[in-house]
Amino acid sequence: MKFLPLLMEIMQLLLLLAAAPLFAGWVKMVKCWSQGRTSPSLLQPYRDIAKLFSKDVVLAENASWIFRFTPYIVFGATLLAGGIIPILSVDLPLSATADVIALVALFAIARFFTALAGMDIGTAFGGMGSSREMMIASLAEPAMLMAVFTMSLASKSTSLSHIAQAILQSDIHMALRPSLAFAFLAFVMIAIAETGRIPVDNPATHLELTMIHEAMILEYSGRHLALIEWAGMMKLFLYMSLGAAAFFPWGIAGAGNMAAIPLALIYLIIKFALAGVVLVLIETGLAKMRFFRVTEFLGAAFLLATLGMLAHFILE
Amino acid sequence: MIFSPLDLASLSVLLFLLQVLLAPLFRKNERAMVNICFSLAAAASLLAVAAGIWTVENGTTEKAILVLGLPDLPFHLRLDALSGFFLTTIGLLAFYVSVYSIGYVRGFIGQRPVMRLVIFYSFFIAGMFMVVLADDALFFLISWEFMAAASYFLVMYEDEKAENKRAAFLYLVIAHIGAVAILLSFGVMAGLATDFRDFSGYTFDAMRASQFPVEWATAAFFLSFFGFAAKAGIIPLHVWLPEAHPVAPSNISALMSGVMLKTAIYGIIRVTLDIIKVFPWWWGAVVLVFGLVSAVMGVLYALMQHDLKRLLAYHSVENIGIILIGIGLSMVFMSFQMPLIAALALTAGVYHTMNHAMFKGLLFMGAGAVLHATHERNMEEMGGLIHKMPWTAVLFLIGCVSISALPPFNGFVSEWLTFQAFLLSPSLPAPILKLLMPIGAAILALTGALAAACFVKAFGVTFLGRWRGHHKPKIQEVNWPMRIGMMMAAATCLLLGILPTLFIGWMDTIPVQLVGSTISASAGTYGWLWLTPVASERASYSGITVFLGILAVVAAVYILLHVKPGAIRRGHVWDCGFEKLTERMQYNATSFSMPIRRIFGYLFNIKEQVDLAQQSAHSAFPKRLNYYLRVRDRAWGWLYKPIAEASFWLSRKVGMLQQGRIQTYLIYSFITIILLLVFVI
Amino acid sequence: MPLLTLLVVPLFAAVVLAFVGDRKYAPEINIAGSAATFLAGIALALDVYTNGPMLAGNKFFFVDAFNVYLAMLTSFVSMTTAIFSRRYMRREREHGRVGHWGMRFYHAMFQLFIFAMFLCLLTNNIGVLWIAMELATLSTVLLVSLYRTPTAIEAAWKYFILCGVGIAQALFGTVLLYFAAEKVLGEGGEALLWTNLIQSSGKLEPTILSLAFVFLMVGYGTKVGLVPLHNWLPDAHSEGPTPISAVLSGLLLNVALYALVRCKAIVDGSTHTHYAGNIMMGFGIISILVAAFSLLRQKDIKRMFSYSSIEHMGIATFAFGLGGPIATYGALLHMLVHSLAKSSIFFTVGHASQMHRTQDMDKIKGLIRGNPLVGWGMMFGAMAIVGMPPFGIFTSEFLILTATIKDAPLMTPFLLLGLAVAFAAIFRKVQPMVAGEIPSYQKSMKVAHLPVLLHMAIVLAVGLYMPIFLNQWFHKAVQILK
Amino acid sequence: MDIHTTAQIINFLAAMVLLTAFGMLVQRRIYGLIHLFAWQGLFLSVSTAIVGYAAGRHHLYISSVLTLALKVILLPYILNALIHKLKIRKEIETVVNVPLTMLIGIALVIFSYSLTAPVREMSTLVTRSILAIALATVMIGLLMMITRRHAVTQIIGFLAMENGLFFAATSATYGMPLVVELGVAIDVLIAAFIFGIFFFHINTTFDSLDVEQMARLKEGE
Repeated sequence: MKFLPLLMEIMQLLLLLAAAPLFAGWVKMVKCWSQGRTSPSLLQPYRDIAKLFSKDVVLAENASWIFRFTPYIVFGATLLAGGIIPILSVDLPLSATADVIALVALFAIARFFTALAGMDIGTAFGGMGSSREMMIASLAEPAMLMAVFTMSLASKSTSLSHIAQAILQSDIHMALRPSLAFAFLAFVMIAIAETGRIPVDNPATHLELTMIHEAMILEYSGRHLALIEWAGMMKLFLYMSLGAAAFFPWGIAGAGNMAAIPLALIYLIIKFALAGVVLVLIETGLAKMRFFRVTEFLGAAFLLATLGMLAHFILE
Repeated sequence: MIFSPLDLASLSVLLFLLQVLLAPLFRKNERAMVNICFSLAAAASLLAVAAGIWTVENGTTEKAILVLGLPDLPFHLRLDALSGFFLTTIGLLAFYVSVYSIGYVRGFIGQRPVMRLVIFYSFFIAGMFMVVLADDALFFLISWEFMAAASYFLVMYEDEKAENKRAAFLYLVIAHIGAVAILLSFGVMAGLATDFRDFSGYTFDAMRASQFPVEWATAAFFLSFFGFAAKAGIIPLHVWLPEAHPVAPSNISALMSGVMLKTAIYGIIRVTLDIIKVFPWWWGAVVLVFGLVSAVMGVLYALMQHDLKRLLAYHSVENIGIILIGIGLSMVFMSFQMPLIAALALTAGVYHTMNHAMFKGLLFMGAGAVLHATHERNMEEMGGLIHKMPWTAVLFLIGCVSISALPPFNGFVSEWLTFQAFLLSPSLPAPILKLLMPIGAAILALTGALAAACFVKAFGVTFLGRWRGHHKPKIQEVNWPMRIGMMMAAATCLLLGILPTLFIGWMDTIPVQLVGSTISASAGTYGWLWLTPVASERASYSGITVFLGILAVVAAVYILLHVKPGAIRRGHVWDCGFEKLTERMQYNATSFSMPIRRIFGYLFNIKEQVDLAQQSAHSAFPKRLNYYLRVRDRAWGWLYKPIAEASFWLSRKVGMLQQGRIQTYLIYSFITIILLLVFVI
Repeated sequence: MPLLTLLVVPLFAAVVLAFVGDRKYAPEINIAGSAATFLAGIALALDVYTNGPMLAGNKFFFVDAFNVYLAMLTSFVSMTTAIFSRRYMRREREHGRVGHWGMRFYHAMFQLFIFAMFLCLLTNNIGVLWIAMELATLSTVLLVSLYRTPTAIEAAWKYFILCGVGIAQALFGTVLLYFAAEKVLGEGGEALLWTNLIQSSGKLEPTILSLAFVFLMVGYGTKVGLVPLHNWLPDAHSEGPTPISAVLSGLLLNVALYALVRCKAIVDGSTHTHYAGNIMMGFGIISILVAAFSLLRQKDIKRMFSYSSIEHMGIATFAFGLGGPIATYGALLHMLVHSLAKSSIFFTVGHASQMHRTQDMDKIKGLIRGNPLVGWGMMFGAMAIVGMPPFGIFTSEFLILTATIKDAPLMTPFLLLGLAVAFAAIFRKVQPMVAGEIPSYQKSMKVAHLPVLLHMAIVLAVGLYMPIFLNQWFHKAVQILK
Repeated sequence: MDIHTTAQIINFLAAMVLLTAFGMLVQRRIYGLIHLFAWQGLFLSVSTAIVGYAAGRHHLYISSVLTLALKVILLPYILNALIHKLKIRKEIETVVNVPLTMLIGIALVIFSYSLTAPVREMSTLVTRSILAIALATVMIGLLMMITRRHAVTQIIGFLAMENGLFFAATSATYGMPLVVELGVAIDVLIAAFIFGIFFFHINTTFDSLDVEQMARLKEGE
């Protein structure tokens, strides 16, 4: 195996690990500004994680190994996903490991085990969280697939690197396809649902009746909680870069030119800064919706993706 | 070579049939009977597996003619790649289940005669082998019904229970009606093949040789599809399945759901892609639609269940649907002369056949283990078994992950391949298909996600949390043979998940023989590590990398975090400051599936009522609250009840004919004569 | 001269038994007689198998592939029935349902009945055929009323009157046949010989023959038990002693159908149309449907299985009517396997109803636990009768159905409906009887194993491996009936 | 005598047979029935004899004698004896009213005539027209069995049918082979004994010979 791509891979993974909390911090910061509050520093997430790592673990009395190992599995699956999505460069040894569909499935593993962990402690909350989480996921899945389908229509491929490459190599018209626009909108809505942001879920709340993701991990503490939180941030980051790779791949280094990396980094920072702002705008603009409204939300996403697909066949 | 694969297969069938002589020898010592007979069964299954693997590997086609049957229509045997594959699938699961049964059937000794179970078990497997080996209509149907009858007796095994009787009866009736439909379809084809001059038309070879006019071929196809659908439990012919699987002994449910349903898949492939070969695209569309409906409805019904085995049974409906999706796709592509994509879809379908056999077998064995340990099928009573039965828990979990189509296990690979086939649908010439196919893909995605939800529920409610039941039985881990059987199945699930390229390379003789193309050439281009169905830049997946990747990260992180020993304290769960959190407050199966029930409620026939018994001082705080929920299959009210009522109504009317007065009877003869005479003139 | 033995032995046995009466060893004599008959039957079969069809007693007797297997079947089933009735009738005697005269009468008439059927099968003269058929009816009428209960007498009376009327029509048909034949063959016995008729059937007057066939159809159809002429059949079967039900279902119906088919061959030869065939198909399909739906509402076990006999006779009639090599082959096979399976079912039914002292199916339970032979026997018998492989009936129905699709596709839905309903109806009742715990009132008793085992074994064997000689005969018969 | 007069006589007898048949159809009194039956048998045997003489089929004499013995003497005697034994002298009523029955009877005659018309054309026998009468008799016998509800009358109807058949067998065709006719006669004899036994059984179990009571075995509720 060539040395360069391997290096790229490692860099990318490190970047992921390092930048995910930063991005989370940035989002939080922008949010505070938008709500006119003084924000914690950008580095606050690092501090939280560090603090959690240093704490002891308290397990519920009948928690089984599932509960204990879920954080590692979640973390592992998310990190592996990070090795597949082209963040800096399309030329990654791992990129062939999974196409978009398999990538989504990687997140599904994480979700599956989180949900199990929620059931493991045997409280009402855990079960409630798992049940709701799985429901939302099941509704998000078809929309996601439809979006992927539409993406792949343009670039005859479902492997992210190739999608990105296809868009990079083609002229600007490719990016302006109506189908891709629809698909992108759908993707954003799905990403919001998957990463548990407002209006679907509110990561900041611990209000019993509204929380979903938090309900599942309610019993976690210490390093377990740290891993889960970290993985969550990585997931958010990855969805952002997934969108970036699939719809705005500009700046991502093509195959084998090391030189493009710094440029790619700069692009990345700009993209994510903007992404954060957009995310905050959405979150502050919308209110957390009632649970059974999520159906409509995700239905809309599915509709958009389908429209994109139709648009491809009809308009392009 | 002394032995040919067909000899091996026949030998194994013979061994199974001979059990009927062997078992009675140990009537006195039932334990010995169980050990010996099931060990023999395991050995015989391995023979079949060997024959199957061998055949598929070389893509050979072997024929033989027995002396049995009608002198003009002796039984024909044929072992080609397709038969070989199903032989392997059935044999493999039969092997695991036989090992498992050694332990499982022990539980019956002393309670009820075991001999019946042993004998019909062997007949059942023999019947399935014969079905895939048969090469003429007569022998096929004989084996088909033989299999059905054997499994009927197995469902009837605990024959004093009303539910068993009901289920068995329903099962047999539907199976038989299906069989008659298949018979008719063979009749049509045989008739066209030789115009009934003699018996030669009944051999599949004669049917293969002849070209059918499209309207007759359509009739034949729909008859046989109906028949096989009845066996495969495709909606709306699925109703027998959730009745029969739960009440049968678990090793039997494992076989029935794991492989018996697959014989129907075999039949569909055999009739469409092998015998009829040329057909309009909308046949494939029909199969596809039925597949989609069964898949999504199956999983939704499964979500509503709280009987563990019933839940699994409905998942069989779902997975059969997924298999049919693959086959339907390949039929569509085939009819448009796109052999490569057809091969991809067919591979996906067949691959999923093998996968489903493995993980569904594993899951039913697991359910059997639970049943064996707790004597409880109702999940609402269970919980926390992971502490009491750690082995079973792990193995069952593997099954759950596989069936939920999560990498790196096998379920994901086949579904992923199906998705790839879907993604290639834009290349179809028919525009309507172009627009509709993606919807199908979306439905498949929904199915997969719901399945995951359902198995979070199944595993979570059964094994996690705390025991919900009022009485606390003495639960212990099951015996070793059962564990070993499950372990082997689980290992197969993993291997099929992480080494897809090898498997596809092995089975590529099937698409070669049936659709005249193969994907293994392209699938293996990147080397065995990467699965690239069509082209590497199109899509790729590497199960083993996912597996090792996750494993590596988990290991690394775990070690990193445990360099300095961090103490783990056990503490009470947070009860929101409201004391005495009881087991009954946990989420259970019903509450877990509530959101989905709410969303898809209109698909079921739901009766739900809440009554606040014993009002206390304040109406907001009732002392107790009774919640009653009944979720019914709509198929009953819409299809089966009307049919039953109609036939009873008719029989009442017919009964009027015979009302006892002899004069009336004489009038009948009188009128008959007059009418006939008039008819003559 | 096996042929003569075949006829003489039963007659002789009848006389002997009439004198022996209710002695202890009467059943054994009965068995011995039937056994001798059976040996004669085998001898005859071998004879015919080696030397081909034969005419005897200056053309009075005629044996060819068609009737030889029926003769062999008849001799076999009568033997097994005799074996079965030994234990069974003894039981009845102990229960006091039959008196001393009853026993005498039973044995004598049983043998007379067998004789009548052999006469039917072996004679070459269609007039004698008719006489023998009437004799068979008359000899069984009083057996049906053996128990002297009101219902039994009613059943016998209906049997007597309806079959009498029917058979009278058949005689009229025969007369018409003669009327047509004597112009061609000259008056006298020659004109009634089947062999002559079939040879010169081409010259016979079609209009008369088609007229004759109507009467023959109604006449023999009544004995075959075709709807709407069937009403005597369930009553007679359910009220008579079980061995008689067994031979009625297993043999008499076959013989009647045999007579009908012989006549059809002549008529076809003359008319050269499918007219006779159509009539038979019509009767067949109606019988199947009506019987199937009547099956659904049965409570009495023997009644239910007699309806299933109607259904199966309908199938065979339909197949003969359909014609064509495969359908006819199937029909011949069907006659064989149905009679074996049905009589063995009646054996088990007899034991079951004796064990419970009732024929009400809701009261019969737990047979497998109570008496495995009876339980499994009934289970497998039912499976065979509804056409589950690997039993022979499946093979015949397979051939018939597939042939139907080709020649009369429009009939298949009805055929299918009938078969499906019959299947469900029979299993709905049989399953609860064989399954479950033993009820308190069930008495264990000694049962006759041999008949059931033999019959089921043969039905199974035929399903899996058809003997060469049978196959050859069937093919020959197909040629004859073409 | 020449062929024409024979034909005349035979046709006349045939007419008488038919007449008696109608008579039985409407005769209410049981004795009257038996007498009519005897008369019918007489006509039958006479015509048989004449046919035998005219056509020179001498075995027909035997059958005519048989008929005489059986249908004119023995059966009526048995019936009488039974009626005495079972003490049933009272007059018995028909189910369907007389005119209607008559009309149906007429219709049957017409029907059987039209039915046998083609056969008549083909036949060369002088007695060919008998066939229609015979068929009519058979049908009327059946009709009688349908309309009557008394066991004895049903049996008489049955025997009347038998007469019609015999008529066809002997007269319409110049006689069936003897063996057949003997067989038929024997069967009728056995039948006679059997219904004799039956009368006793029925009478003892249902203490009347009304067949209406025998309607327990049925399907429809």
